Amino acid sequence: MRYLPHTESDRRAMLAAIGISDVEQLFADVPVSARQAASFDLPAGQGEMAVERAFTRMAGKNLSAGCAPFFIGAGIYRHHVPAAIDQLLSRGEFLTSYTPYQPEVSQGTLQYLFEFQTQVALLTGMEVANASMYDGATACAEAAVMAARITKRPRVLLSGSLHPQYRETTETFLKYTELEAEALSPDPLGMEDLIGRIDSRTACVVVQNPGFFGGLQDLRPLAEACHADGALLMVMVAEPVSLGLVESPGAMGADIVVVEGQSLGMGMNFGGPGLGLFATRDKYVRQMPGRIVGQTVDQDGRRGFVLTLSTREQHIRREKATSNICTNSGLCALAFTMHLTLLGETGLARLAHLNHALAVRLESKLRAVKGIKVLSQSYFNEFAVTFADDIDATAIVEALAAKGILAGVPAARFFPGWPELRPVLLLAVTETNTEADMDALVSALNEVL
Amino acid sequence: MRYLPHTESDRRAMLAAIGISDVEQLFADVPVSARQAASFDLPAGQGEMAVERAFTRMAGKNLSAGCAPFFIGAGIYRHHVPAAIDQLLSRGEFLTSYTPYQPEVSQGTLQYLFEFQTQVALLTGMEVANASMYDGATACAEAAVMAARITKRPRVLLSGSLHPQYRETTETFLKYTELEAEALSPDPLGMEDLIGRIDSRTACVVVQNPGFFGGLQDLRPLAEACHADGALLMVMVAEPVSLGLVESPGAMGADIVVVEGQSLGMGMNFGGPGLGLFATRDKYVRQMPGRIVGQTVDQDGRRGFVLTLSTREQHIRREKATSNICTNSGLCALAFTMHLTLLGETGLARLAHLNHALAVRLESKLRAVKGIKVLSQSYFNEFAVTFADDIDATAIVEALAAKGILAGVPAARFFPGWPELRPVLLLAVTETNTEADMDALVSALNEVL
Amino acid sequence: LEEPLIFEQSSPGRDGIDLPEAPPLDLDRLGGLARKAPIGLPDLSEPQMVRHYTRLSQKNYGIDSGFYPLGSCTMKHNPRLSEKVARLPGLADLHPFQPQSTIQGALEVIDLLAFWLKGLTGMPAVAMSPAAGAHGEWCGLMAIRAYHEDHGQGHRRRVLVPESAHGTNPASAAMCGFTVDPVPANALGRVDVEAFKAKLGDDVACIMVTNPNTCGLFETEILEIAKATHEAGAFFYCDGANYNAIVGRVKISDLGIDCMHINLHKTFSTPHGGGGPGSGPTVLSDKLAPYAPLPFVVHGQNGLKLIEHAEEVEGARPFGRVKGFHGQFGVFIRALAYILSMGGDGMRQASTDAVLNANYLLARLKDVLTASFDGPCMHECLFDDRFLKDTGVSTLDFAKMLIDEGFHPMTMYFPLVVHGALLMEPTESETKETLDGFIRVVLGLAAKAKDGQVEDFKAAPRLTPRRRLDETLAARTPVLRWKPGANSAS
Amino acid sequence: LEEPLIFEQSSPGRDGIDLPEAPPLDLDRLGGLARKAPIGLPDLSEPQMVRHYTRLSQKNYGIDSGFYPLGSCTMKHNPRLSEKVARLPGLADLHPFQPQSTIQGALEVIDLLAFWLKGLTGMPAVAMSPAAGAHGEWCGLMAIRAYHEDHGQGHRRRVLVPESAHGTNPASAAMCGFTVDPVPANALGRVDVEAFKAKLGDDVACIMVTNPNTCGLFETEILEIAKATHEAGAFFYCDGANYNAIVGRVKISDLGIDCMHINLHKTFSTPHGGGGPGSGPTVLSDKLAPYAPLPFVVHGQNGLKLIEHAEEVEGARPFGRVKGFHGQFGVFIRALAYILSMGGDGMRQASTDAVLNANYLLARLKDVLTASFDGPCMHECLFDDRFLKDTGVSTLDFAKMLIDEGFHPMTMYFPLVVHGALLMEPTESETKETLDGFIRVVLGLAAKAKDGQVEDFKAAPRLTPRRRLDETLAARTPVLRWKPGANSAS
Repeated sequence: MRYLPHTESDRRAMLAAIGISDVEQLFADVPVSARQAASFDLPAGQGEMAVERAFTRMAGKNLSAGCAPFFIGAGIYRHHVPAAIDQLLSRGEFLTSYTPYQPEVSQGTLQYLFEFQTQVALLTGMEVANASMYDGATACAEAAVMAARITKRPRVLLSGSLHPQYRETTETFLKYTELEAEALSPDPLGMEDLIGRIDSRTACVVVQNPGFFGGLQDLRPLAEACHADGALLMVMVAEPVSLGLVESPGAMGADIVVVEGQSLGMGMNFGGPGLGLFATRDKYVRQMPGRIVGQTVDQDGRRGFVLTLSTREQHIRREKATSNICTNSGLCALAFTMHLTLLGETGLARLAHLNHALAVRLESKLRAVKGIKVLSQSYFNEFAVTFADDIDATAIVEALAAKGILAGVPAARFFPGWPELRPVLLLAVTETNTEADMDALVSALNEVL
Repeated sequence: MRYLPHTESDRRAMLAAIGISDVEQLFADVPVSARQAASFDLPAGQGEMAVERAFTRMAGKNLSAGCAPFFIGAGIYRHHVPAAIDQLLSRGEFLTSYTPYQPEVSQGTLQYLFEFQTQVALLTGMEVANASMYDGATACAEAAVMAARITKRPRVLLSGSLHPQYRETTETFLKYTELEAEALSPDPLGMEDLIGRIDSRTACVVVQNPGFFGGLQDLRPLAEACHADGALLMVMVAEPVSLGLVESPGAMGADIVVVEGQSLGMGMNFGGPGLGLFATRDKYVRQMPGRIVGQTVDQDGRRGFVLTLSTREQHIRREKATSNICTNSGLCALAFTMHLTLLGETGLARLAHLNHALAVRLESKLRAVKGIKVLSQSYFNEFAVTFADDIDATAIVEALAAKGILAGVPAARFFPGWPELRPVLLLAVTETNTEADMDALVSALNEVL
Repeated sequence: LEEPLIFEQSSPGRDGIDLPEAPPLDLDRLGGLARKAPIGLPDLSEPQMVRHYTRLSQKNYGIDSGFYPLGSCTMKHNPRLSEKVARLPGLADLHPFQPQSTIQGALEVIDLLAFWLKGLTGMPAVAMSPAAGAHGEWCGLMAIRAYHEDHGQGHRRRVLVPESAHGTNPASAAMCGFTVDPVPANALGRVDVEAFKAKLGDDVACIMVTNPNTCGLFETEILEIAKATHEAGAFFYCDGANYNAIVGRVKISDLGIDCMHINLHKTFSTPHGGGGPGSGPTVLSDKLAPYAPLPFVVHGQNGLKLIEHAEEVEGARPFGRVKGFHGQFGVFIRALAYILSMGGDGMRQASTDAVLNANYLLARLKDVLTASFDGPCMHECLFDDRFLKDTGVSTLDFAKMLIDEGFHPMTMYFPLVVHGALLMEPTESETKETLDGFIRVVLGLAAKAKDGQVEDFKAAPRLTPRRRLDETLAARTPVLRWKPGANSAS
Repeated sequence: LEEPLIFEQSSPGRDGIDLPEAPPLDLDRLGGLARKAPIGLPDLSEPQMVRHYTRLSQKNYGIDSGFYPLGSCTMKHNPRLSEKVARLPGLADLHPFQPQSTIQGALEVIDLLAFWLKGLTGMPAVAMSPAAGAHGEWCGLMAIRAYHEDHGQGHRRRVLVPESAHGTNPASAAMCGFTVDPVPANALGRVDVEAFKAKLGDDVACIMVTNPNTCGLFETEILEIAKATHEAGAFFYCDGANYNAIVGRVKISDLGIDCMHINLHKTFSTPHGGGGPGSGPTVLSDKLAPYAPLPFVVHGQNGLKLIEHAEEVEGARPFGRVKGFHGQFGVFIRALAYILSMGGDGMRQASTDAVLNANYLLARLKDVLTASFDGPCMHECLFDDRFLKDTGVSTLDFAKMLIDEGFHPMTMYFPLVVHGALLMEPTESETKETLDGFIRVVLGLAAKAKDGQVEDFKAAPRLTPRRRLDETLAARTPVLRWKPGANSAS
């Protein structure tokens, strides 16, 4: 077996050194009734060729995004990932290293995480960021818990602009705690009144910008209202590329910002792994969950980096820890920071501009399609449209998939109990969309409508 | 431009340091008449996405081997390359390094080449090998020249078993020298009489084993005849996997062995780059072309490796050099040695066994097809078949390609002037061929015959 | 070689990526929210970026660099085949919200991995979506709580946790509204069963046991523990961090366990990547299965079906959703590639070799280092610092000295049940020759420590890009990001 | 860290690859030639293999590791996009002998690259198949010889080659049956035109000039040279090794050149890979074009057509075939990816920046190091060892000292026309900051040498995996392979 180096003679020599004759003796502590290997009925191992064939076969059953005009977003965005990223990320020293607990042999990981933290703080307009969370959804939930801890208030108000799966994750996190989640209805038109619901029990208001239905919102009035009432404003960003063009949550008064970072560096991977970015104000840093890297000096006085502020963490605080998180998303954070390093200030602005301009272009093309109405007044690279009331967007999407076009996500997928959302469709556009893609979509829509 | 780091302000600062105002002044030595940049009419640069799309489009116009039952060989063999090889080979320290002229910072390259040389010597049954040549064809030509140099005789006898493109390359190399190439006719049945043609002007006899038409030959009588007459026996191996099962040329008395190494580690790449392996007896080492790595010690007495015996090389001997070769195929040699390291003695024997057994299996299946006759009496993983006299194997191959089957190479592709070879087809089988592939071939042949 | 921060390598206007021309910017659709100030990101070219991350990587140590006998986290060979298949466009370039007809192969990956996890553990169900071990732990506890709530046992809020547990165990319990009640260990390094039984009661929701435990020992009385737990109406949660020791040999279901998370990145060899991403699927007993979180895959009439809402399946009572989208798909592929490569037979050999290697280390080292418990151990072996007594050398010093010898240090000061712990997990990937080299060095260092060469230890490591770093300074004066002019390089 | 040879890591029976079961071995078809004795190859597992090559790589220095100002060979950034597209299965997994209808895209790659090479050089034809620069050189000379033979000028066997030429130039000429007649340089580092003209005669087949030449200088009188050559009935061969200096700015056809090889791995940035593979397409004038070797691609009625036999094309008089199959296709893809990325505009900027960088180095260093010729230089700048006079420090010592500072040494002792040459080619990939850092170190070392710290230089390098190696021993007692028991590790 190619991953197992021992030969039988190695094994015999080692058993002799241990002073036993049969390896089974090492498993003497296992209850006899649980030592029935014979009860396993599992296939035997296979060589690379066979395993590759198995995956190629499974891959062949999917319609991959590269083989279709593609307009799906709703929290996962298809961006072009430069080739250098994956090749550098695959270096064994990154790929096969552990959490950087031994800083002397982990300065690579620690330095890129320090750079990552800085980029995240800059992007979000905040003062400090951690070394990443599992994904945007769990980061969102952890942020809500953190806000409650800071304000010592129990009520978390979730905007209808929030991605429904982030909402559900947050609700689940709070389910058996002393905190309460209160979620507003889905809000494709951006009409909800959050300010009116803030009260003295409100720990935080959680909004997403751009919203789940695409809309952009000036958060300053909301931030003021939160702060006036002693609550925190927590902003979720599902598409970090938007931050190259849109005012940062920090600049609009957010207290905690979390981002799903998948858009940069990683590809879609069927939605996982993701990358949670987490940023806040300096004053809340000791309440922040997750790992943090800090700068220090070594024995010879040279700048170096270490994991720090671990007094918040589960291995020291145990049940009093601010969260149970033990891993971050190191490799995804590396992909993100590499992509952002390549883009830089100049490139991110250009990429964001390009995304927005192409979305505007698709919108204008769709306005010419009979039977479609654009719902979003403002947006970055994703917007909601609606068909006539009696039309099921899910059926439209299925019909287009049959034509080889991946045409967006029907809102009903997330809100089965909301009949008024049945005709609503979310469409995303990125730099990967060509003019030909858009024309194919428009012409297919004209056919099926 | 992403590969060019200078900003305009960098350029201005550098011009100022040089003491000029316009970069054009640096090109003052170029004749004015040749400074007409305007006469270029070439497309502008493109981003990664656009370049990737261009290649994806071109790739889409090919039928790649992975998408078809595949039986083509004739010097390039489709073997499964383990994933670790390409990923390690892509490490920048291997990929972006130069020829190891500075041994202190090139021990990686030098050590793997030393290991490679040892593997090649072992595989071929010879005493010493060099650090690789461009490919099997040029290695074959260089070996012929080397034999003439050693024997001080002009005549090179090329067997009909030799790959026709190796023969042509060798003839070209000798074309304007004082040496003569004498090539025998293509020999699908292994009937040629080489021994009878050896004379006192013969520098070497060049044979291929397995031969171009697949046949295996006991080279001992030929080696004896050569040596009796003062000529050298030079053996070409086009499929190194065969050496896991077949007696090595060295064991049969060869004086120089060259191998096309593409089969291990590299994939097909439309036939290039290849990898020439070159091995000989110790006594001829100073006549051997190409780079050689040798063991030595460093200043502190530790084992290390350097390029050595460079007194044979062009940068010292200039027109008296044994060849003009300045590069080897470093990265291809790395791929080859990595694959062979993974295989080892055990794995290479198994792989060779599997190849041969599958070829025997296809042969037995083809024997049941009406209108096909197997020509090869013996073979490793490739054999020749013939259709009826009036059938054009090229037409059969085209017809099968239209059915999505890549069915082998018609001999006529190489020997357009030999009508008796029109119905002959070469078929190769490797570990990548499944039972289903073979059955698809057989059933398609039954349809078109 | 020093490598500056990216912020110190910027020249504004440099391109690292060339983008196509965009149509003119139309601000109408931005709702007046166009960004006004620059962000402050550095501009680098592609050659700079490639060199930066190459150099950073060279300051790291991975399994590929050398022996990594960490302990408490399995650091074994990460196959490159897994990396290759995870990048097949037909698997990598898929969106989680494509119509289900276009992602049947992706659902098959999830379903096939679930088949293996169930087959190996003997458990009837598995929740696939947790993103990491601790997340899976919490997922299991949430299912337990949901079960109790659903059965009028909402008052069961106490969780029994051995003292040697990973810190995530109590933290996860707290996140479910549970209180933690520690259970002491006995002299053999196992759960003190009598003390444990005494703590059972009708307010106990579950026990959380790591098995093999954090001392590298199999809980010999596990069946007794399970029986008492079940009789008390509680569930048996097992922390699966050490599953590598028994995978393919022992079925979890045969141990009376109701629920266990599996770290795919440990047992099934997906890369740790400097701290993630991981994946922590959680196997569940029949009782707990209906409470598994959304989403999950079922076999439907038209192939596989991804269930995203409870209403779609009769009898499903999911406790909620634990993360966005459908789980760590990229990690699933890698784990499944490993599993298909190893097969049932290979996995059994792997756990056997892992345990053999650990016992070999134990046998060869225990006369010089002080073994905390008698063997046999499972996949890791535990020493404490008695052998360093009066030498002036600490566990930390000893570990740092190994770095200069080319080895990654073992886990230090964990578990807490022994003093100055050195926990070593060689894994099944290592050759006898590598272990012998390590043993030679460790014995040599022990002799050196006893020989009074304490200064050498205090100065270690010497050959690393950085020597010992001042962690106190870092925590006392946190510098958590670069700021212009504030982070000098030396 | 020491890394043993693979032969020292073997344990017979270890697997690095798992193969499917084979049917029983049938010896009938082996012609009695089954191998009898074992080969002697070592058996390693996959984890060992991955670690072995990772560790070996860590003993290497590449462009990705740091500044590599080699000179005489262009070591610029190798884009990773090129690596990615070269691995597309539709390009990589193709056999050269597939039916032509199934490889139209592959032929398009070759044809499109040829289009660019012709467009950039202004030349009407290009022979694509040479495998490297020297191979392309020989290919060009073969075409020249074939032309002369074909035109009753077979007696033209003398080739004029400047003294500063690369060693491959005379070697290639010799392989075509030519004799080499050296041409001296003038005080300005260029061809001495009068001496050159004096050597012309009706037995001269061609001249071989490197331009820019090996001193990094443009041959200012190149038009005069070309004119005289043509008037003498000879051809003008240009060694294109230094094409990087003028690509996108100067058309070769405007210089009167008949024939030039192009090192794709230099000018078009395909990886050097520790010594290859390279690729050396050779552009040809109208006169030489019919003599281009087989195979080549033409535009046919049913798309692109690969010509493998002379008879297929009227007027073709190929001098033969230079290698197996159809050229360095894998290298073609990478070069084309670079070319499409840069475009005509990017290439012009690249050569401009390459020359700017070299002149910046020259300007900043020439007051301390001794510049061999006045500027402006082209893409590389040349110094000699006069500045080290009486210091006891040699060019070699100086270069080795740079290694410990994190730089790859420049080319030393070449070209031979100056004493103790130091030839530096910074390339266009490097930032001003990197050049400034290099300049600071070089000036510091020069001061140190003049300050008499010669011992430091003699002991350099100190920080490398190996220090200076005994090349004399290697050549005097050649140990060219491992043998059991014969190659001790220290």
